[in-house]
Amino acid sequence: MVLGITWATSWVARTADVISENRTELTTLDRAIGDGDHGENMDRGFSAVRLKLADLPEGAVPSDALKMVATTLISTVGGASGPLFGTAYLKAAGAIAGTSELDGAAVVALLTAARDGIVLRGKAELADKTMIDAWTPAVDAATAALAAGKTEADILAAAADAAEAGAESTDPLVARKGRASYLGERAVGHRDPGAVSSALILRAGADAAAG
Amino acid sequence: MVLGITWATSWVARTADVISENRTELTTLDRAIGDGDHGENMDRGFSAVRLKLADLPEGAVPSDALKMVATTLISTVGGASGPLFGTAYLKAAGAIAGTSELDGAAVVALLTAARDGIVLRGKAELADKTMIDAWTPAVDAATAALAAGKTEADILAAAADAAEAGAESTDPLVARKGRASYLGERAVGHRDPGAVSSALILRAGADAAAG
Amino acid sequence: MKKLINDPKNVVAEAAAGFALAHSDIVSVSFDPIFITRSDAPVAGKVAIISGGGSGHEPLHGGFVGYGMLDAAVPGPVFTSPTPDPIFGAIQAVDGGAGVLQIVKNYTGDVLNFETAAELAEADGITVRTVITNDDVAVKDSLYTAGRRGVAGTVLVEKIAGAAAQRGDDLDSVAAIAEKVNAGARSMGVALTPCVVPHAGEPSFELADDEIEIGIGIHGEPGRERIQLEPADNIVERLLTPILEDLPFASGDRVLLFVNGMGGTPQVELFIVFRHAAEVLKQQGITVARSLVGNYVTSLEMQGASITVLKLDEELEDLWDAPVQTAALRWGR
Amino acid sequence: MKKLINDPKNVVAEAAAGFALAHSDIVSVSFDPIFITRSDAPVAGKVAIISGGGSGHEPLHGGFVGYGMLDAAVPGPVFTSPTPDPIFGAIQAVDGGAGVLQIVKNYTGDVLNFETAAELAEADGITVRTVITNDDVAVKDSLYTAGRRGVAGTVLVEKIAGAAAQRGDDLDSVAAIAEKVNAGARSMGVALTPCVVPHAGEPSFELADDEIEIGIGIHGEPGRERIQLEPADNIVERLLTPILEDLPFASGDRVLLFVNGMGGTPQVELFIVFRHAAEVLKQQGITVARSLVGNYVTSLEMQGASITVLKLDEELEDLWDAPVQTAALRWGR
Ligand SMILES: Nc1ncnc2c1ncn2[C@@H]1O[C@H](COP(=O)(O)OP(=O)(O)O)[C@@H](O)[C@H]1O
Ligand SMILES: Nc1ncnc2c1ncn2[C@@H]1O[C@H](COP(=O)(O)OP(=O)(O)O)[C@@H](O)[C@H]1O
Ligand SMILES: [Mg+2]
Ligand SMILES: [Mg+2]
Ligand SMILES: [Mg+2]
Ligand SMILES: [Mg+2]
Repeated sequence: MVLGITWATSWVARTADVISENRTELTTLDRAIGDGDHGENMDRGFSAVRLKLADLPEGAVPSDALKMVATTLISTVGGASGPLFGTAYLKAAGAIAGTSELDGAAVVALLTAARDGIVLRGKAELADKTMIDAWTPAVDAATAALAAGKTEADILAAAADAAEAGAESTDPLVARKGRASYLGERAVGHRDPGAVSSALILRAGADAAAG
Repeated sequence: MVLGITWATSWVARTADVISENRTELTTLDRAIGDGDHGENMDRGFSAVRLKLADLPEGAVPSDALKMVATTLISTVGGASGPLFGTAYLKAAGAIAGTSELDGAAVVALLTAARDGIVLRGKAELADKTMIDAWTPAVDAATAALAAGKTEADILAAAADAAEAGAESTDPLVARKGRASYLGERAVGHRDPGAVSSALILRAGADAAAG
Repeated sequence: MKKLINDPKNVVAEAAAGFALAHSDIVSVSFDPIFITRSDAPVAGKVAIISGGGSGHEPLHGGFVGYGMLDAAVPGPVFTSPTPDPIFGAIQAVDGGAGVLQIVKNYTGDVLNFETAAELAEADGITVRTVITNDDVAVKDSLYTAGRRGVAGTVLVEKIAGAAAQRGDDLDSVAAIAEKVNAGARSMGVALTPCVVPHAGEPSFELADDEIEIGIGIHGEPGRERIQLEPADNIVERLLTPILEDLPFASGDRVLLFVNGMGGTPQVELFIVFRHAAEVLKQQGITVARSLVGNYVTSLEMQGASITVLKLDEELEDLWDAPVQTAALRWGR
Repeated sequence: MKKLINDPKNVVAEAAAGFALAHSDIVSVSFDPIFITRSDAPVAGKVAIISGGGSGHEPLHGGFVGYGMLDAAVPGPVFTSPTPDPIFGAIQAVDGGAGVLQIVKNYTGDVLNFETAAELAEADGITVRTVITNDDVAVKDSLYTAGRRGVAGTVLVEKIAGAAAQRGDDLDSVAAIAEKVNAGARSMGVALTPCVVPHAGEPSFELADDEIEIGIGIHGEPGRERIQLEPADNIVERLLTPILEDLPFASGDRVLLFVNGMGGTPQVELFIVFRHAAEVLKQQGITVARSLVGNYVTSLEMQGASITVLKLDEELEDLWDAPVQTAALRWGR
């Protein structure tokens, strides 16, 4: 399918669904190495997003949907993940501003801008045991898939696969950012909740493209 | 044996022993229908009493020992049982003041004065589910035994038996005095801790007389 | 049992020592026997007010010793009335020649021990009056029981009587005002969890994960009835209805609404309780003219709360507003 | 989960409503978005001080809004930073023309959301300065972590900076004093039990009956190490030693000793902790010139305590003693 507003809204709607389905799991992960509210935070945000989807004007383009997600998350999530994901969607929207149909290059630009936005706000590096450990592999995989001439759907699928692997890769790490960093060695063996929610978001994007 | 100072000090010492042996049981009973401190209160008092036994002067008579118990309990036990048992021992001492060897009549006078002292302070009646339910049957049994010409030891044994039966008789009662009275019907089925400690005290007196 | 203590036997003495160090500007503490007095006691010519009872209800009573409230507090062992000696010692330490008022919560042990102390003081030539508080509507008051218990309302009696004594009222007037506050105050509490008395080491009673005790006392005694956990608003109505019916409170009344924490309940929950209690009073045309929310009369770490409603008039409002400077209640100076 | 609440979603709003009713003389509360301001805000010409963060730490921060302390507090959901909107709303409501100081506890979420709010305010022409508190010595401070957490010491920063703003200091001076207090304060805490976040419904971590967490945070995060329960005096030394070594504090120093309850710990235990902490300081030649004991920065119903030591000088002592009139901290008026 072509990645237009239908895909964008479907991505957002599917994200809202998987986040609420995984709300308890995300909170449980956060209870282990954080403060046990990540699922609640994300679900509060994306429930608000779901309500606003309907208000998107006629002729809205993907960047309009992402911008709505950004401002809604910033004003409803709170915590660390609110500003981080909010900035991610804001920068992503900027990277594809106005475009009504995204090609592979636009998809890679969108993902790259999102990741860069998170780094800009949170200053995390790879292997700090944060959501970046899902986003950076996703961006790299998407870039490679684009170079290999894959379809938009395959590019998003590659990003989702890499994000999931990236989330798993946080298990053995000691955290250097966020609450988990207070735990030192005790964070080892636990998966970073923000990396898991990031992988859920990217998988929803791929599923939306797969139709 | 004749009931002189040896008997009196042995009674007090044995009481201190059984109270500390039964401390946990008394507290458990008080937890069910009171505030869970009766064993602690009594043990605090009689531990202090035990220490003071040694200070009894040469030539002390039974009333001196009971007076010492009275003042010590009043100044160490606190709670409801402190003033009540304190007054009991004070009145008991008064009833046998100066006597060096107690005959049966003196024993009955001692027990009666103790019981009257508790009523004077606490205003409890029979079947109010208090220590009085142990003391009044004990006084009656002792009086009967005296009339039947029993020995001092048998009089004390009769009092102890009756006190134990009296303590058991509190099980089905609703309390009308003390903390247990706040529970209404919920006190039914539980034994009154003060009645149990009273029976322990009287049994110790009989054992001391039995030699 | 999990507590920040050393030897359970030393809990009261060590806490008193810490209290003395932390609040040396307001109180002095005597250790043998243990009692807490205003650092400027005795105040010549002022009626002295003392209170006390078992420990484990902090800040009651030591936290209310100071200008405009209590002259002395006598802490007994946890949940056990103090003996007459420390009470008598406190009376002697604070008597300023105008007599001493004892404010005693209605428990047999407290009543008997303060009674004995009063006898010792009278024998010593000190005039002592005693006011017994019994604001707990959870307990039926009748000739056939020990009568209603004194609970959170005791704080209001101590604050208002303390202000009367501070402004110079004589012993009879201070006692009369204390009686008036007690007569106009009604309380009832709920427990979500029991508490653990240090020397007992076990919970004072058992509660299932979905059970609460309505009409709880402040000594870990079980309450009147055990029910399933309910939304806070329902619980508030279970506590408030018997309170309002008992006095009774009526439309047009001005009241002080006091939501008291039992010790282990977070402040957000106390304000959620206060919110609905105020709502209910408003619906009934009763004006909440003064309020108090916090842990003032506790049961160690027990989770739960009590609601107290006090009928006000101009005199009581003025005395409530009068300056007070204690560790736990302070305003106006 | 056993709590005196209605719908977990409404905990913060209903508690704010109760708080507004109980303390209408001191604060006003805005509900959409939720923030608490001094009832006389904005105070023209005075530097305004705001703070905030996740709820569940009450009385922090709402209990410290009032004369001589905070101009506004912004409570987020339980243990979750508020979003920029209510923070921005609070800034606009209290700005008196002399600029606004944000006192923010060092948690990524709080820092990022207050940062965004400050950007919005600056765009609106309001000068905003931010001071990040990070007094928790349990967390190693390094470039490779989010840095030390802001915990109980935050109350001392708010009181002292609040007094500086109240006496008329300008924004830079108030910010400098806040930085100075934060720089001189060190804290560490212990948990005996976890807490239960209402919307999670389960304990934030598990602790065996004989285990305690040393170096606990205030959001139900686990601490640095888990050890067997010990006598209070040993625990006090475990907390105090790293505190004293970190600054370091030295013989001859004058300090404020603050023993903070985590919410579910009875007052007697806090004073037992204070007693030994004061003893240890005395042995080291450090003078406890001021003290504070109570539940000020809590973690819902968590049982435990934290110790904070603040290095004092004449200016800080004067500002500490200056009048304050808030729901949770009040003296001098
Ligand atoms: N500096 C940072 N950079 C990137 N991601 C971060 C950073 N700090 C925290 N995170 C992410 O935020 C997640 C926690 O989000 P959440 O629980 O909603 O917020 P909070 O920690 O405030 O409760 C972590 O799992 C981590 O992935
Ligand atoms: N008015 C009374 N008359 C006689 N005995 C009483 C009275 N009130 C209480 N008691 C006795 O005191 C006992 C409780 O003693 P204790 O637990 O030591 O004191 P407290 O109730 O103050 O904790 C009860 O079991 C009962 O036997
Ligand atoms: Mg979290
Ligand atoms: Mg008892
Ligand atoms: Mg008792
Ligand atoms: Mg959080």
